[in-house]
Amino acid sequence: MRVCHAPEAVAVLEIAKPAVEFKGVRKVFQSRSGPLEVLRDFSLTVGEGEFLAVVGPSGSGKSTVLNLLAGLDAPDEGVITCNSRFVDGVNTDVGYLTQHDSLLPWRTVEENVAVPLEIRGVPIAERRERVGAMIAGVGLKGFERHYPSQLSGGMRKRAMLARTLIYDPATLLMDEPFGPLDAQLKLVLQAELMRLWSESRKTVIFVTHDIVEAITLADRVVVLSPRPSRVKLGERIAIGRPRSVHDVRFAPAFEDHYRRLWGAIEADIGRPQHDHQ
Amino acid sequence: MRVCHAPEAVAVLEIAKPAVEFKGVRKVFQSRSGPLEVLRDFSLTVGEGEFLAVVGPSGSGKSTVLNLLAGLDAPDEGVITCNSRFVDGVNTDVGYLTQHDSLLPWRTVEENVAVPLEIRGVPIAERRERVGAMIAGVGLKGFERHYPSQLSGGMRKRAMLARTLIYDPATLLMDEPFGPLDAQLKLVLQAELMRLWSESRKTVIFVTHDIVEAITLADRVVVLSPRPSRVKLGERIAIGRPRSVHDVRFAPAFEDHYRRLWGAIEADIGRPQHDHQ
Amino acid sequence: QAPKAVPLTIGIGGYTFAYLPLLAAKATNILLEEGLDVSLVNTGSGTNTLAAMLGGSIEVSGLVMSDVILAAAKGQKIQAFAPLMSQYASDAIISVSAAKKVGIEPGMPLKERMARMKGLVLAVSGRGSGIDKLWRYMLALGGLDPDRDVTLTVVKLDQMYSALKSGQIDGFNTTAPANNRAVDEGLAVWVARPSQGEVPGLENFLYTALCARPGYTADKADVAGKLTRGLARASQMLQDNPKEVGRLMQKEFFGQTDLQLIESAVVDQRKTAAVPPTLSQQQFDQNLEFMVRFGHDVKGVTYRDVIDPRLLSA
Amino acid sequence: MTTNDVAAPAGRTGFKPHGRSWRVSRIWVYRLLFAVGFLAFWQFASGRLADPFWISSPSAIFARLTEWVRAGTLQHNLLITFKETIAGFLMGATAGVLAACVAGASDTIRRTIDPFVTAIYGLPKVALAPLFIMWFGIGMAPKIVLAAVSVFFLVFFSTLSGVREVDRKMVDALRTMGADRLRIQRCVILPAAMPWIFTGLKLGLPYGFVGAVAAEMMASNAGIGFLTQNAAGQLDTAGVFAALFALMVVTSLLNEGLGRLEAWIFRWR
Amino acid sequence: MTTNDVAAPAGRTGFKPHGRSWRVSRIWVYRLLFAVGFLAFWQFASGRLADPFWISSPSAIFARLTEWVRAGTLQHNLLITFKETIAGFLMGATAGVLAACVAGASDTIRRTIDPFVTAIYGLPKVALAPLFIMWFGIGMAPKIVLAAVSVFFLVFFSTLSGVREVDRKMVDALRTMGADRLRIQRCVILPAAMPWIFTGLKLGLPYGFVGAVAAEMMASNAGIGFLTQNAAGQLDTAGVFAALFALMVVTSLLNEGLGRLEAWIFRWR
Ligand SMILES: Nc1ncnc2c1ncn2[C@@H]1O[C@H](COP(=O)(O)OP(=O)(O)OP(=O)(O)O)[C@@H](O)[C@H]1O
Ligand SMILES: Nc1ncnc2c1ncn2[C@@H]1O[C@H](COP(=O)(O)OP(=O)(O)OP(=O)(O)O)[C@@H](O)[C@H]1O
Ligand SMILES: [Mg+2]
Ligand SMILES: [Mg+2]
Repeated sequence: MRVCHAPEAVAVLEIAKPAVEFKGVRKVFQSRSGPLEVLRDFSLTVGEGEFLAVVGPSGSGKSTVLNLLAGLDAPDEGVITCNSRFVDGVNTDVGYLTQHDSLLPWRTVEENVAVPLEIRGVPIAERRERVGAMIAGVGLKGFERHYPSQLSGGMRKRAMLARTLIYDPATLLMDEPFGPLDAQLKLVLQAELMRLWSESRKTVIFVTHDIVEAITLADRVVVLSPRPSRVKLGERIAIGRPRSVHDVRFAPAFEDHYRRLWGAIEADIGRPQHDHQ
Repeated sequence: MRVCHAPEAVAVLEIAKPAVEFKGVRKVFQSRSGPLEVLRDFSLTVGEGEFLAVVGPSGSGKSTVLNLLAGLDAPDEGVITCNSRFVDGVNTDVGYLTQHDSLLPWRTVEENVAVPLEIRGVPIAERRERVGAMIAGVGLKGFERHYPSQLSGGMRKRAMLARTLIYDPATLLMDEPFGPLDAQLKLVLQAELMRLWSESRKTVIFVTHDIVEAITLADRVVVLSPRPSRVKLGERIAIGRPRSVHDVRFAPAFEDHYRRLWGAIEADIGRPQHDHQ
Repeated sequence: QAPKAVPLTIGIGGYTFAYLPLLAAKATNILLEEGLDVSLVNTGSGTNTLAAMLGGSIEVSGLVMSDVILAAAKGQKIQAFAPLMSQYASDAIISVSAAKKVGIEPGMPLKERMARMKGLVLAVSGRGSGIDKLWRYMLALGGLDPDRDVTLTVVKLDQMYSALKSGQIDGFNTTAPANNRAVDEGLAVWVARPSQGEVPGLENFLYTALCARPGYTADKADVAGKLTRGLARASQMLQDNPKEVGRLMQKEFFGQTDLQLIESAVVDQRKTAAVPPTLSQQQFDQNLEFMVRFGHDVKGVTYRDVIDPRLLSA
Repeated sequence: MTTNDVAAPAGRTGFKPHGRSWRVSRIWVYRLLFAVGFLAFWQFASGRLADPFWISSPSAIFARLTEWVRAGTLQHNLLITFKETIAGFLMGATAGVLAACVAGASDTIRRTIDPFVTAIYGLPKVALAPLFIMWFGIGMAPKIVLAAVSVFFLVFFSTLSGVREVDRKMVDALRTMGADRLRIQRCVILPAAMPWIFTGLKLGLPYGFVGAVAAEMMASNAGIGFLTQNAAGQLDTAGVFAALFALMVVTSLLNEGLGRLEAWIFRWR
Repeated sequence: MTTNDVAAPAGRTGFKPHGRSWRVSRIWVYRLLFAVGFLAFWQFASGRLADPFWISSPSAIFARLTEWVRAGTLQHNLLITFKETIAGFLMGATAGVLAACVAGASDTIRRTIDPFVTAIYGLPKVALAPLFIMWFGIGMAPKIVLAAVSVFFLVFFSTLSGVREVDRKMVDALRTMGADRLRIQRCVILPAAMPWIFTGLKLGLPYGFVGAVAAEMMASNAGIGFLTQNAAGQLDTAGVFAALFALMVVTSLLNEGLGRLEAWIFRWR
């Protein structure tokens, strides 16, 4: 394992039991303008129960990392393990809130949210109750019987959030779940997520473009470099828990974290645009 | 015109020539759980060349307002004018960057961006040149020949941005154009948008969830109330131009604006969830 | 000789012995010798042949006389100018097992045979078709009521043999060689043979003829004359040398059928060919009467309407 | 918005009170106008522009229909064809959807069998008449089979296309949730392929009738094909058209019904 | 990823070097196995399980084919049917797509004409044989027309469904940019309806052959339909199957070609 370039190597040592591991992963996409190398020698370890936030330039490969972990795509080189099993097919250990819309358009909100419970064969009464609670939790009460096409962009994302959380998987992958939400609602849902996480201590990988959000929620924030992507910075967040989503930004360490992360991102200015080989 | 509830009434008086006007607009959607009133007695005036930012809770009706103005949907009551014409069909005066993805999946990025020029019959040589420049402007150089399915979420949004800007319409409607972009790129594109706008002084209506972004870019920020939606606050931004996207947040008025806007948004906490009539 | 040959397309309703002299004339090259390069087009049914003629895509066709009369009754102008068959060349067969069941034996008189047909399933090509009429006519001879004593079921002409072979029907009547084949193969036995003149009232029946639009014989006297002559020669040859004609026909039209079968069928059916060629008023009346008897509204049709005998009298 | 009118200002009609029912009745007015115009032209042309022997005339056809209805002939024969077709349709459509789901589940299976299925689909069924008669006799069975076969292929190929067009993202979403093959079929693939299935059904139903009628023309004692065949044999064009007209009405009504069912199923749009 | 294999671990195969070509040849192996198995069973069954009179046998069919190829009969007749069908297919498909675009452009037009088009589509064409023959004669024309008609409806209804299924959002996006009807058709509706159009074409091509052959069976002196009819008239099952087999091969090959074209057009996936 080549850890020399990975600033989170230190962190790795502290982690007792890794839940997710990427080792030397390479991913190349083919396109009309030639192959595009997205990940090269990409390594990342996430401990069990760790809340990891991933930030990085647009198009750097964040969603690709999650897709690989979910087993929806296969790496060209390297191995990926999740909960001590190699990922080489669809990984049903994870709950994946994708960046794109994946609600079933012919099902109402409540029917969509109920899907994972149906799959698990949860009895209908319990299902109804849990679905109702979860929908209320993401602020969609009153929209249970709306179809996705009758929701706003933010509401659709919230319905997906409800569907992912109700599922209660060991590992949560979330790709910009709060992107299209207003500042106020974002805080509410961040708080809700924090509460759920601290109750169950799931492993969470959380992609976001909002550095404040990353610091607020995560145990560790990794910054991806531009393509071909690797972990450029691994920042362990030294803010104690429980945290309040409103007050994190006033924590003494916040300013430091923010500046370091921002610096890592900003350094990519003038990053190469031509990277087809 | 009932302006008594509209705090921007004062602002209206200052505006010489309104480019866009909503007067007493009502919009009700039908759904399985009954009618849903999204806009009620909604009035808004945007001056010619004004940069208006719209913020508001998720599901409050921001996208609905833009759809009505673009003529893609019809109000149940009230009138909408755009550049002195009633909107009662598709409004081809506007360039509309929608919240949802509307790229043509069978066209490459460059072919997608070229669509508006094709429609206008721009000669092929000029078209190619302008498309190339625009694609570079949004940082998609090297991806000209990629299909939308081969782009990341943020890259798709940027392609849409390029397509909307190249079109050069009198009025620009933008629904969260920078939502799925990293902080750094967001600044770059904000600066680019500012530059374009100050050159041409188009009328812009810009929906965002990012209050900082709203203050950075806009002449005026309106906050929508929860459903049924109306303009709750119209905040004229007292920061001089030209502005630098990096420095706006250090402008003396920034803090004030931010606090007032945040206050208006936060007041909606515990907003009604059940609003089917 | 070949370069002088006039091309001519003739429509027929199928490669069956209903057009025996025509098939013979073509197969024996008699028509070519007369200076006609004839090609036959199978339209599958009389209606289709009529349609092709009235639409103008063919000028001459072989038709069943009753179709011509029916068309005339409906205002279509078509005239027969040369006879093909002057026997009702549709012979009835029933399967061997059916014959055993009802006790029909070869030696029995026709009436007796018909009387024993009770309870059988017999194929017709359509209600009111020639086959239907023939069954009804013959069954009536045996004192049966066709609507109650037997089941007349519609089966497409070219599927009758298959239907019989697979046991779906007990019998059918049609032109050779399908019925000859069934008999030769031991599948079926004859129950009535109008072609051999054994059915009273149907002797010397003008069954099929070559037809064209009125005036054809005047406008294309040359071609029509050659045709008529050729057919007469072929009919004669059928009488004189049926085996040879059968051999040539097998080569030309029935390449996949047993030579023996075709030869014997030709021998069997040769008497049906119109020798000497006549299109008489009496033959017409017989046709008309046969149709009227089965309720066709053809009373207004006259001999002159449907028959142009000028080439024959010449 | 149920409209697909590209040019009309979007939506507005859809929001008017009673917009839909007015729209519906307007459509019926147009249809009536169209039908009346067509029939009037036909009646005019008959005897003037073309020989009624070939094209008959609406009045003659109507007379024949009345006669048949009085005598009960039409009802009797139509009902028989209807029963045969519906039985065939149900069998063929069910088999088509199921087979498409199976074939669509694996690219290998699909691509292996594709040329064979296409080849059989492209066989002129009339040419196989002897086989049909031998295997299925001359009763209702061959008609039902031919109707079923005609429906099967159209539904099969349409559904298969639908299954192939399903958005992978939705399938992937359910797979990560641990859904098995069957549930994905039921929850994603079938609903997503619904527009395709309906296209298949709407293509298949009329061809089911065509199949049944063709089989009736081959060998039968009753049914629309039998009526047609009889009328054709007697050069009775009015009879042929009357039988076909009755068939057309039934086909159109059933397809309209399918359209309604589709609209109801797609109420989520 | 060209796979639609729901169960296979997504993608991985697609990324292997030479994955595709290996995949392709594997498919051909399966197809060959399938064909050989089927023929072997047929050969075995013939004479043992069923009378060769009904089902003939692969060896007899092969013998007949060789004979025909030697004599040039097969090439001659196949070429004629092929020409007729291709001409009909091109006409029918073009007309179908265009008509669907027109009908799909307005909900009112579509819903007005829908029952009439369905009714005509559902007519058994055989019943109209006399009309076809009268109007179009007995040459190539009626075959081309019947092929075109058969193709037309399938392409029309498929394309129409596709046009109706087009994502409104893309249409709206282009409309706000000031695109006119024609450009929207060209840039959005046609590409979006492409999978539907291809389904229509793939459904239509074999039916074009069926139509041409049916017309040949009605009246002709050349073509596969003629061969079939001729053989059927002589109860020559091997001849019928030989003619149909040649037809099936051509149909399958052409449809395989259409599939390739489709894959090329959909390379953006
Ligand atoms: N199917 C594909 N074919 C070709 N290239 C692809 C494909 N999917 C993704 N890419 C490329 O891979 C790169 C990384 O994509 P990815 O979606 O992982 O980015 P991201 O980090 O999630 O970006 P964003 O923040 O914009 O969502 C992009 O440059 C994209 O163009
Ligand atoms: N077609 C529709 N049918 C029924 N309800 C609809 C429809 N479109 C939108 N709505 C409802 O209208 C409300 C406003 O939607 P809109 O998309 O305008 O919200 P928004 O302010 O853009 O929200 P977001 O920030 O989440 O995008 C939502 O509550 C949504 O449920
Ligand atoms: Mg992404
Ligand atoms: Mg919105």
